[in-house]
Amino acid sequence: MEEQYRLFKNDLNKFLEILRKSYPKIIGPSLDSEEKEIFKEITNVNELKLDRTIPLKPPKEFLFPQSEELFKFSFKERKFDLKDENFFEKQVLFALRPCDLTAIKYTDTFFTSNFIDVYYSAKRENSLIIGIACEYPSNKCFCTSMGVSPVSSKGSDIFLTNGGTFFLVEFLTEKALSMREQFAGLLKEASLEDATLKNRIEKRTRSLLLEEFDLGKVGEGIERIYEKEELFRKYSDTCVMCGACTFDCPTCTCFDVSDKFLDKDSGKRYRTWDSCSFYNFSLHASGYNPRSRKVERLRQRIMHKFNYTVKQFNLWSCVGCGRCIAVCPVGINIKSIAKDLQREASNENK
Amino acid sequence: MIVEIEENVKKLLKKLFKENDIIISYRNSGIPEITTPFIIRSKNEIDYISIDNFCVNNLSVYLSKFQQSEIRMPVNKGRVIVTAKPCDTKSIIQMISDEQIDKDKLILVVYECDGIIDTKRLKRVTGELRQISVSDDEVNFTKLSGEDGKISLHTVLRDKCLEGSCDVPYFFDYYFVGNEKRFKERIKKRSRPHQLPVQNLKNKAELKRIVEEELSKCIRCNACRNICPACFCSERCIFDKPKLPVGFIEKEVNLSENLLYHLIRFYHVFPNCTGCGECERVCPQGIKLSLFYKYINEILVKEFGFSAGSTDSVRQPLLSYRLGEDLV
Amino acid sequence: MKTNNLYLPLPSEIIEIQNQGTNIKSFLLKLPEEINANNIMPGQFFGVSVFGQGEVPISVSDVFSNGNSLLFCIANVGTVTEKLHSLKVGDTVGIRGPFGNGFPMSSFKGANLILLCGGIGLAPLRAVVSYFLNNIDAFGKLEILYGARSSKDFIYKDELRQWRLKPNTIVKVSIDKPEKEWKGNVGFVTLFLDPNFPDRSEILTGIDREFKQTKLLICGPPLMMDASIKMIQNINFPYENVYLTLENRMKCGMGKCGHCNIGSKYVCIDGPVFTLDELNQLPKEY
Amino acid sequence: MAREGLTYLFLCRIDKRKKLIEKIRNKYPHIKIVDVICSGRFNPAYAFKLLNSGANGVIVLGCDPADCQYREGNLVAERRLFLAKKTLSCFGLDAERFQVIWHKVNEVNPVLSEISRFMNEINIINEKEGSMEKK
Repeated sequence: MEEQYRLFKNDLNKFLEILRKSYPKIIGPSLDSEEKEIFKEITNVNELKLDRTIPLKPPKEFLFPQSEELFKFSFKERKFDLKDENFFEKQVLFALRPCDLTAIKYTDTFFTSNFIDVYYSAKRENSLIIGIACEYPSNKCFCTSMGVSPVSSKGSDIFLTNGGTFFLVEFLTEKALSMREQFAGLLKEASLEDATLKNRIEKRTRSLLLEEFDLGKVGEGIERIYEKEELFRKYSDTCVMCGACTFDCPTCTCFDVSDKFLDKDSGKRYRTWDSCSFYNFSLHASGYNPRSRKVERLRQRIMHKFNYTVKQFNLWSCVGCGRCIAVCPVGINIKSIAKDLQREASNENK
Repeated sequence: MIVEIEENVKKLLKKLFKENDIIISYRNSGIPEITTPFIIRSKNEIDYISIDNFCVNNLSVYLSKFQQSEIRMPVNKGRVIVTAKPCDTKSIIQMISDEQIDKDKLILVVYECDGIIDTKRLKRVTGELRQISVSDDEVNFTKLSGEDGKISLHTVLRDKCLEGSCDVPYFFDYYFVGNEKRFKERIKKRSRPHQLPVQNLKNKAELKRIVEEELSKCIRCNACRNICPACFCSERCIFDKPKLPVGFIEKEVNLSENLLYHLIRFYHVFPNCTGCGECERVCPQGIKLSLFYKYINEILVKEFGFSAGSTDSVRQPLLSYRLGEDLV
Repeated sequence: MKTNNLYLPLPSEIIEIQNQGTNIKSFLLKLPEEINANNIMPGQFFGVSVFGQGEVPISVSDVFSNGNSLLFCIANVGTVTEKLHSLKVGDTVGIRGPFGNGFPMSSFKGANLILLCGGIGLAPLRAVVSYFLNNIDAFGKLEILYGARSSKDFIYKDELRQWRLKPNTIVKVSIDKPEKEWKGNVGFVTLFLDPNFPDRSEILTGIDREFKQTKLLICGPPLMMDASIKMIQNINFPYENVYLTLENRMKCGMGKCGHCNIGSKYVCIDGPVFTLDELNQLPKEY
Repeated sequence: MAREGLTYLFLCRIDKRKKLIEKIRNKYPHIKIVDVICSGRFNPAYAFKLLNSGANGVIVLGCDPADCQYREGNLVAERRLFLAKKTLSCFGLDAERFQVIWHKVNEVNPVLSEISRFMNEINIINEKEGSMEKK
């Protein structure tokens, strides 16, 4: 068990100042002008809001921005030239809950398997991830049903657990251990009963969750579940096919690439988030669209989350954060879709 | 909502439902404070209908919107039976006037609604909920931690309901009213004045700052476009066209492209916008879109004496003209 | 300009442009020296960029390693291809690739090859023909069954004439609707597989009646693929010997952008060539 | 974004307004003239896009009401362009940069004077905006 330290909350400001020396940009949960939870750059510690539910816009925008320039091209004086500046700055993603940590673990695997996405990996290597145990779930959360524990530190460099007047700090990765000396002054000895702090928080948070269900067999077992259209039709009938759920999903990584002229003979190519709910997502140039009906597009999103990525990377790409339920204009509940799939999967294997 | 209304509506729907008809209503979503729209194709599903103070969706969006969804009126062989709140009927009436719905294939079941709860406001007051129920003017809830609580319905209603814009609908096939007296005096209690759109109050620089601050939050997820009943080009929208020579905006997400997106969308829908407020409610970034629509609505009423959804006999201003108006 | 950023296209000049039937042109592009010609396999594709307009995935039609150039055949169906058609010889475009798995030519050694092409579907399969002609003794017979909408829609007309004269090579063509001075076959290209069609495939009904030594390669619009799959079921040709190349919407070519995702496979890295067995395990979304 | 962009003049029935066009071309070289067959064909989204990407101003020149070659082209356009100006001001953009001029086909001088009045107005706005940016 890595050693644990106590960082008292009134030292948090100093902790952040030390962090800022090597990571100038610190991003953490805060509130916007209308009291809505968002991730934004933290300039001083009182802006941090750790006692709220998770912000609806995930931290993915800091590793995989919504609009990102791939390269600039120019034809000046008949000479063709291509430049990719791959812009990134060292940043800390502070106080991420276990669901977002697991989401980042998935996007890491996704962006670096078979071909490496240099834009994502450059930002990722220059980001320090500080996780925090989750104590404020919403009634839409179902992380435990997706195998994520509310106190799991997997995927974070430094992990904090709230112990009332102090944070229990664990340094988990090389990146974190190499910085530990700088915090030496602030880290106090952890006491014996701190060892059980995490379990106490886990039990309490689990009791707060609205429901828990087991999705064991949905992943691997069932090959032909996509053929059962009526399973998805019940939800796709009312779905308005906007992109809110995929844009606010921490693990949705689909993007579109477009070009733009900046002036007469130079321009740039950039990529932007795309969504499988949009009609144009799979539209062929000939006008044929293999997923033109709503039920096919909703099925693609659900099956990709609960079945396809299990076969590709042996990982669910849904972390149970419940953001897609919160932002859905028509209140589609992905938990009931998952439970329908699971019921179908268990009948399938009987 | 008044309990008997839900029972009466279900009884009526069971009587009305015939082979390959479609009923559009609401059902429980599994999340305490969310009631989700529900498309019914077989009689036994009618029992799952639940009409309560969380039925916020404007169901008219399903009547004309999605060619590929097989629910668009002409595509569906049978009739479409819609349960609607009085404020939703304005959108349906405007769609009939724009010839988007075929009136004799539609059966409009309207029920008296005593206010819809604004879930953002509710969350600020009660926090995350395990269970919630509303009876008359009282909301009983249990928090996730098991702690119970009670608040008055009045404190968590939507602005729209507090402004009391639910008059008797212009046209309906069936209209369920709880009891007339109680409904009238409850509406009287809601005296919040109409919220003036910001354009009238602020000077131009201040307005420009507000618009830039709001629209730079936009993530172009199209939720406002897809939920809007007045925006019925469905999948052939100008924003779905490829870039030049036809497409108007770039896919890039920045202030100038977002501003152009909302300018063009606004200009396409404002004459038949009935102010249902769905675009502002569904925006995941919380952009206050209704400010723009309220401002132009006032101009339409002042200049052309037209307010969308009030009657299906008058065409919206952009579809008609009068000589000698010399507006320009 | 060695870089591990696979999103960066390499500049390449247009050497030659030829008209190939109604609004289809073939482009001969200079092969950038960073791309090694002999690891380009038939059935693979490149991202061809028109800077300022966008990029399109086009399967390679031929590789001329002596003149180190690449041949592409592009129909004018979208905004990028429209801009591409407006370019002239000497203009600069971008090339990225090769992507995709391509046809497993080494596993075809000793087998007969039947190429079923619909319309512009001959473009990717032409690379298979030139691979066959370069190693002619390593294979059995080659049969090119090529159908197009009308006589004006055939691409690579003079190459087709040369292939007829090559040993072990049979070429059969047909058009969808009858035309006045057209004396050849009329009807969909799948009719060549129909056992009781007079001008039917010689391999299927003569040389290899039990379909033991034959690979069937199909490329064409989705409708043609459905028709040929039905025909394959009728004559119960073994599914594992049928190779289809899919034309899904693609953007990145590296399995990242998600547009070509079908089931747990990405058409751009696990495909675009799939056997019929593999396709039957995936949802019908191609 | 600096405002030195072009001014766009959308002109209806260009064949009947040759004299006017020469006058405009030599008096205001940086006005870009675009031919639309009728002011009713002008889609306000052009104005939104041009003004949003930094154009100096947009003018729509059409025929007097009831004098339209297509009988109701400019009548339909009247409400449309009026509400387009309102849309611009509703979003905090300068509605004064979007001007509509109705005139008989053969009139030249009144049109020229109206265009020059519009150009001066634009210059005033540019200066005001220029000074505000410096603050």
